[in-house]
Amino acid sequence: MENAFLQDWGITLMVFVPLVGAVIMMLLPSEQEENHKTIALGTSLITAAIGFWLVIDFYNLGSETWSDLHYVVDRNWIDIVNARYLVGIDGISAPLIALTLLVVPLVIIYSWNHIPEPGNAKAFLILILVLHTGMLGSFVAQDLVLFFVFFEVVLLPMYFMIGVWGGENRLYAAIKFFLFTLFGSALMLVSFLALYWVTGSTTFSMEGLAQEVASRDIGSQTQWLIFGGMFMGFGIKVPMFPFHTWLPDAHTQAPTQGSVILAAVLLKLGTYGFVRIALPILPDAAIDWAPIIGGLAVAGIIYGALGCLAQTDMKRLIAFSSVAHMGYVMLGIATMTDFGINAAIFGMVAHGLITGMLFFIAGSVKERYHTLEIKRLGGLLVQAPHLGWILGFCVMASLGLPGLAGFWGEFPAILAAYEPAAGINQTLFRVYMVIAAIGTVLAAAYLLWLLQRTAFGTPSEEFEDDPHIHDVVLTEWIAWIPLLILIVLFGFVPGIIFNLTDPAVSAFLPGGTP
Amino acid sequence: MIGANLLGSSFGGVLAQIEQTPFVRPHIDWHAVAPELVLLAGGALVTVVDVIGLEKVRRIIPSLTSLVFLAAFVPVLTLWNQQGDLPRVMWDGAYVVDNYSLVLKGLFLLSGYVIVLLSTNYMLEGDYYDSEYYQLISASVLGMLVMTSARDLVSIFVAIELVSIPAYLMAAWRKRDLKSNEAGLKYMLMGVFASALLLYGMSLLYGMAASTKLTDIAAALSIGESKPIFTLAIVFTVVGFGFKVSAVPFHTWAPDTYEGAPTPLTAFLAVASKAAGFVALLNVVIIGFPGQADVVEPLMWVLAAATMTVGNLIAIRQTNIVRMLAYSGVAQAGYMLAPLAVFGDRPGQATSAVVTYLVIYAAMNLGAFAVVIIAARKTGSGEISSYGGLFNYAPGLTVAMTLFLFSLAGIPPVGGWYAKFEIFRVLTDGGSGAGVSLAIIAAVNSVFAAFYYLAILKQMWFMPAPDGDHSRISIPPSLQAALGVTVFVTIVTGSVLIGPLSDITKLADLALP
Amino acid sequence: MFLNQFLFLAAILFCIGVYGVLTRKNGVLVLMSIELILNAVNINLVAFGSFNQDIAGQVFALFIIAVAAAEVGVGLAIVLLIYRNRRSIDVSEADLLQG
Amino acid sequence: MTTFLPLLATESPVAVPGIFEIVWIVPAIMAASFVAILLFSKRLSIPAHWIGIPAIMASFLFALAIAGNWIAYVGDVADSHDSGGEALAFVDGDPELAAASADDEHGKSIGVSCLTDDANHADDGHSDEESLAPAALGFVEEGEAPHVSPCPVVTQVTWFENGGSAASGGSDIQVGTMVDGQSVMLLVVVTFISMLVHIFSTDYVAGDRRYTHYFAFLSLFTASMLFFVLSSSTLQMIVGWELVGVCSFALIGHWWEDKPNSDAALKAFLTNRVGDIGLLIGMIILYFAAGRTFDIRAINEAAVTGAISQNTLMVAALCLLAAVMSKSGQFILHTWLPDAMAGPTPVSALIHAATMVVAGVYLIGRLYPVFYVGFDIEGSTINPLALVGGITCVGGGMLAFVQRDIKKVLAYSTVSQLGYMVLALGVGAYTAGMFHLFTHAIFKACLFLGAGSVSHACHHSFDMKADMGGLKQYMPKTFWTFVIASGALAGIPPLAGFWSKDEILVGAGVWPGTGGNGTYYLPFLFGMLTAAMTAAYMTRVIWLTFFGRYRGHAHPHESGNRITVPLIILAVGAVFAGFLNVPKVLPVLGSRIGLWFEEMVEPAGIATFPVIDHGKPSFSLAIVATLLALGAATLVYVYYKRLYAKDAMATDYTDSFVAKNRFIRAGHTLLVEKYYLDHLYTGTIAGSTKGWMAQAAYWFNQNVLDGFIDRVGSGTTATGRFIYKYIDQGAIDGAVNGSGLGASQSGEILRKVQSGRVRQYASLMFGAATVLAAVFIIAV
Repeated sequence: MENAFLQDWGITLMVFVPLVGAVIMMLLPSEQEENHKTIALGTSLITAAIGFWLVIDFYNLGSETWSDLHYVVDRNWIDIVNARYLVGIDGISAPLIALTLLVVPLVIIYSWNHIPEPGNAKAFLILILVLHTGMLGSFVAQDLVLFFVFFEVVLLPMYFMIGVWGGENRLYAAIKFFLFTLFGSALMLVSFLALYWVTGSTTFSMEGLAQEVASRDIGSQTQWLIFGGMFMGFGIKVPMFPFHTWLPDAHTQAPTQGSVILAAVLLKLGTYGFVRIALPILPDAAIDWAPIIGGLAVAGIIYGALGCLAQTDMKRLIAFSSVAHMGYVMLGIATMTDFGINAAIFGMVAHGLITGMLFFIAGSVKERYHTLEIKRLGGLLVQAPHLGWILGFCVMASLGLPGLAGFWGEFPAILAAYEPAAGINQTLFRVYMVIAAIGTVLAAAYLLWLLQRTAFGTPSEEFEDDPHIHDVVLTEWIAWIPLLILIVLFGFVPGIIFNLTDPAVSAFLPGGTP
Repeated sequence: MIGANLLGSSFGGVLAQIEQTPFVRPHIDWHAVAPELVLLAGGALVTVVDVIGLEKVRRIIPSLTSLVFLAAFVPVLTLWNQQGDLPRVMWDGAYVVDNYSLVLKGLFLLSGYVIVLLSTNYMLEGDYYDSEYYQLISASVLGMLVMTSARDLVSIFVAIELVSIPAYLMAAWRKRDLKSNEAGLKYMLMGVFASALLLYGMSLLYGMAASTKLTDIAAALSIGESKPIFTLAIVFTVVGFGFKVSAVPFHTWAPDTYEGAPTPLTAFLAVASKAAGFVALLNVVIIGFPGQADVVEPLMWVLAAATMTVGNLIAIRQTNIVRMLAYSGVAQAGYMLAPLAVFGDRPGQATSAVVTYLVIYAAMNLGAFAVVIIAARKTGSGEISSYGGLFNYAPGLTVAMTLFLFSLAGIPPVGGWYAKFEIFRVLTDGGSGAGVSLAIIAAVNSVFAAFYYLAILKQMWFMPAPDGDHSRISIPPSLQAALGVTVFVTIVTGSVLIGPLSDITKLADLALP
Repeated sequence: MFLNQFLFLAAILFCIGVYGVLTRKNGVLVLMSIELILNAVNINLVAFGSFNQDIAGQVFALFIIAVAAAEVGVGLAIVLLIYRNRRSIDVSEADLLQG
Repeated sequence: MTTFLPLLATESPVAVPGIFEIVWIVPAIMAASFVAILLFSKRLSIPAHWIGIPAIMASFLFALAIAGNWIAYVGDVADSHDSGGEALAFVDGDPELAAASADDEHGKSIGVSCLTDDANHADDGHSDEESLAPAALGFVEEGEAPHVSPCPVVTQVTWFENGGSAASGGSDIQVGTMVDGQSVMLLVVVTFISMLVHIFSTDYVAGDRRYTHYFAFLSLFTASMLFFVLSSSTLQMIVGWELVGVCSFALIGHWWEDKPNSDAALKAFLTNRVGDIGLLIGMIILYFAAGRTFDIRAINEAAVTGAISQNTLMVAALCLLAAVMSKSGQFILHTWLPDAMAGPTPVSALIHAATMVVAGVYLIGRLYPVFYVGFDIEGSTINPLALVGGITCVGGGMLAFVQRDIKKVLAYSTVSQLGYMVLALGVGAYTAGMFHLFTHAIFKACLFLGAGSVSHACHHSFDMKADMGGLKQYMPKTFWTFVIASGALAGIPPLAGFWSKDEILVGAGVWPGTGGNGTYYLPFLFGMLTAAMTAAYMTRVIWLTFFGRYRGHAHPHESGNRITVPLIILAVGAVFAGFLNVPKVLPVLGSRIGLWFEEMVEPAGIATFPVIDHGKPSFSLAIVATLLALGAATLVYVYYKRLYAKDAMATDYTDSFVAKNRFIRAGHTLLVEKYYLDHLYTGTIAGSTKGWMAQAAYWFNQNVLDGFIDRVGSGTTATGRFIYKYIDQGAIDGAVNGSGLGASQSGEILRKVQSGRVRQYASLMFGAATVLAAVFIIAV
């Protein structure tokens, strides 16, 4: 049984504690930087404490109940549209919530001595906390309107993070990010409403809508269109090829912390939306869309990799690699099989950890060298051996080395493509499988190339005697070690996530294992 | 033209009729008109105090006026509290106090209160007559209160003129400023002209229905077919209100007047006066024209689509923030007009959508103007470029403005999204082609709108201060209060209080016969 | 008497008024043209009221006369203000505010 | 047709040694060692080898214990079969049925299923039932004592669940260990060689910049390799496969300050990745074909029993072959292996000669039924496996001739020998392939370490012509061990390589009277050719390095004990390892030892392995092959002796193409030195191969293959750049930016309407009202 306190208050507290912290910080003058950092970290740790208590309590409920929603709170919210404050956790959201709970405190720790230009720790940390609420809220929301609201809450702080604390081209990137995402969410909202009207539903709850769709005879054309709207909304967030162009700019220009959060959590909102909303509610349309999604996914894999090969900037390369990695996630989703979707969720977590780490490293490199231009770097291993080895490790993880977390997002997705769910063109998906497998080679190529150019070799004359270049410092260690450990842990014990997600995934798939 | 075979009767007959009917004082529900009376008395009090005290009382006049508004709010609450007695009907249905009118009365009183807060320092620090200004505001708000209850062409007309005429004067308040003069002139000329057109339409309506009461007009128009004269009457009437709500192509006065008029008055025009126009439009359309939905709906569709599109497109090119807000207000009016394009099937829903929008729009737009007024205290400029670096020296103000702009752009969790959501809901409900197409136009427009809101955000957050001056802005208490109220309302209407808000604005009662 | 005749008269007055509003540059004349439209309205109302045996039309007309007086009063005040500052009452010269 | 006999051997239970369930400890020790070195070595100033060497020694001892247990276990199972098994071979006591099944077509039955019992294994680790041997019985071949093997002993736990737990119809993905002959064999080989390399390295890389890292990665590599070797599922194999790859990457690039080293590392990793596409897809195909399982036994059994169609198996096998080609350096994916010599020499010995590169061969053996059935090895004359192996062994051998870098010669030799192993498996000579893997590991490690020792003495140069020569007298221990190992490699009896090579040639089934699975003419020819070439190029290496006069500028000296002792141990191994598997017809040894290795390693009588034929040894073949090798060696020896007689200090007696051209232009004068060289070349097999053929092959290798890969690499990058520049930043972005611009411009046009003139405003208002009224009057 769920802990009674958690049942009533767990999720709500977890979601809104960061906001309370943000309000407290607002009331303090911005000169007290240390206090702000302490409050922000404290808040995120309290949130993490509540959240992990929830997740652990959830874990202890036993695998047979992981497919159900737990800690459900169902309160009136906007009666007039039947939107409710309906939140809960199940096996699909639990890993992502845990990921968010982990990443945010680490980002705040990293911020301790890495507040990007132009400073103002207060505002920066407040934004992170607001983001925290938005992200957690999105993962727990079980009502489409509530989901939409949280989904949008995430948009603003990130916009400002990029725009205020970003790189040289931050304005362009911020606005591009904003417009793209806004466009996507507008279409998404339209589909939500369409779904609501078409089914004649009296609820916006995801579960309720899924039942409505299943019990009514809704034209396949209509379903297809509604799914299309969601596809655009989530697809832009993922981002899927060819809607990805905002991502490299946003990632590149964002401050390190922003990039990390963006990569680790925000992109997951899109894929999570597919798994949580689009697929369970409109399974038939999903089958129809699968070839398109799969096709764009593998296109993204190859395209992202080619894009990476053309990059001269380290951070931009990492950003582009996200396109490829999310391609695997989407391929897994497109197969509509348990293996594929489990892989997709694993891929989300793994990508969050690994690419998050890579962005941390890029940030630290930038801080030391004041440039991320690959051809000016080199010899990182000589000047900052630990940083170099960590980069090597993350590169290996990112290219999907078995034994590290990245592999479990890729291989099962490729495997699932061999035999997608009934009703999906098998031959086509086998072609996708081969292309996706070729993508792993390209991934290795660009990542190792990156490693070779930055870490190996000897430092260029420019930086040879630069006293600023130092090895990993304490706050970096604290922020990174948990991520590094988890990358290895999930690599060798993938069951931690797979077993958690599997019951929930199997539960919504049509007919379980195809 | 009405059939030529109809013979007019002599004036004598009419007079005879009057003589035959002894005058009976109509029943007056004093409680029901208490808000208006309190405001009237308060306005008179302000005048008297001003006349007696002159310079000595100059500083207390704003406070006094705001107290008057709050005092008038009390009977609104008591009326709301006695839900059982609603609707309170007077003068044979010409004057009705129901939930709809109470919500709007509350809105107007609070908007008036905030406007007074916004005006206080502006008027004190400028070289203007200020006491009269507050008396005029009281008068204008009184007109608005009347408007909410007016269910008769005459009272609607009187109310709308009561709203407008003081506003003409206030627009030209800075009397040695050519721009202010021009603002007043344009507003006045266009307003009077629009009133004339409106009246012409009204006179035709009266001719059709032989009554000035909206319910009678509705009955006369509900003959199942459309006559050219109906259409003419409807179009001219709508043009008159279209002017007040600054619908395209009757919006032309708005940007010029907004820019030239004193900024607090601009806020007043953009929010309260526009809302009054919408109230009038709602009253007439929802109650009076349901029988002619075939004409009114397409008309509204065209106006809504044109208004939101043109407003947004021009707003993109603006460099002056007040002008931009003016055009943004035009676009916002387009969203508010949209539900009327599908009002025929679900008048109640359309009404509550518009009212919801009005409430949230009032909060966010007044807030935005508050920021503009505050910022102008330092920069002395209305150019968007002067907002550069605001985040560096006034972070709180920047965040507040950000909230307002996001709300205007319709991004959760601040209020605006819910307002838009309601509009979309009305439009897509039932899935009629007209509704859905308008919803799509509205959605596309939302993206356009983001462009210019972002332009302001960009200046505030990302750009350096143009003159490098990073001294702090001092915000006087009255403006702080205004900002606080609007921020609070903007936030809660989009998040925690959506439920109560939707309960309050679930106002189907206007649509009831 | 025929209603049509009154309506026709009103329509003519309306058109003259509109023409005046649209073509006159002189602010006072514009206001006067508007008065013409209002008078057209008044004729309409009274005619309809009489035709329909209803008093409201005449009452409405009285209200219009009163309100029109206020409007014109305010209007003239503003025109005067313009004249003071610009030494001209040509409304088409007032184009500081545009775009 | 083969049929399946559902035989259960519960009557004569043989207890499974408990140690088989804890073999995971072996890789775990090495993994712990890796972590410990990484964490503590620098911080606590413990020399890395103080952690690494005890760990690897413990692993080795453990591996020996396992091997001992396995040997005993095989014996027990065989005994139990001998005592009571035969009756059981006949279902329901009906001898005719068994006879019939034994007779049909090839006279073979499939053997006992290994799956049923091991279900118990997974469920419950300690019940009595579980420890019953799946003592297998089954196939009886006329006239031969039945060779019966135990089933692989599998211990696994659920790694993760998919589609619900196995109980509810989903598939559990298992991870665990699989102990059988093949894995035990490699377990011993890996720990043994690794141990020697550890010891060798303490001297060889002493004082290196990254001594700690070096040992850490040695540990990690060993752990990964053992993890791979002990895999019980194909998924686990993929994990191990890639982990060894990454260790190889790290160790090739050990001196990453120099770009060529990191280039080599990248090349190795990327080439392997290309092969990995095949690995992934092949494993995926097998996963689905075998009914959603990664279990190696299940896949093998499905392949053997015909549950998977031959076509599917062929596709899967072809995919896996790509993986084998990259990892085990088969043509055309071998090019990374010579470059991999950029790493420290002990690493070359351990990873790029003895262990990791045989992973591909091991993979074939692990999934032998897939290849055997998929490629239809039985009764055929050629198949992809044998062909690839054949081309590789000849091609690699030829290339070895033109190298002047001693490690490169050995690298190409490794390529060639790996080809030999693949060839062996391709012709159906499973045991021969595995045995060659075993012996090769020992003598090739010895050769590499020997080369390391030589280079250690010569200022870390590997150039045989410029910096070596005459080292015989300076470093006798190195010399003798090197010669012994070379002899083993060249297949000179009675050294180890002779026995394994001989079995492969026998297995090809071409030589009269050998039998075998088919008649593989071409592979046989390649095999014979390679035998001769191997002897020739090894003689060249020995001559250039140890004979003649010292041509370098250092002061060569014998290496220390930590280097020579491992060499000696390996040399001893190179002498005696071959006796583990000798033809039974051989006097003395034949009856004492006989096919001991085969019995221990090759499964028989169980359904996870195909029933294969064994060739009969032939003295004549052995003699011919040996003479061929000796002849080639002698020719080369004589040639070099004469060549260097002219000028013992010449560092550049070129074997090059240019020299050959000059010979052609100048005419047939035997007295001119270079003439003499070319004449000798043309006059011998070695010469001709060393001439244009090898050069052409090398040119092809360096220019066409490498060039192709370079071209592909630069081509892809260019494509990427193009797409990025024009499509990504141009079209897609452009569309988005364009729509914004469009909106903005239309705003500008509309703005003109706002002229500021009130009369125009009024006109607009009235005009609009009129138009609207007109439109609606007409339209409605």
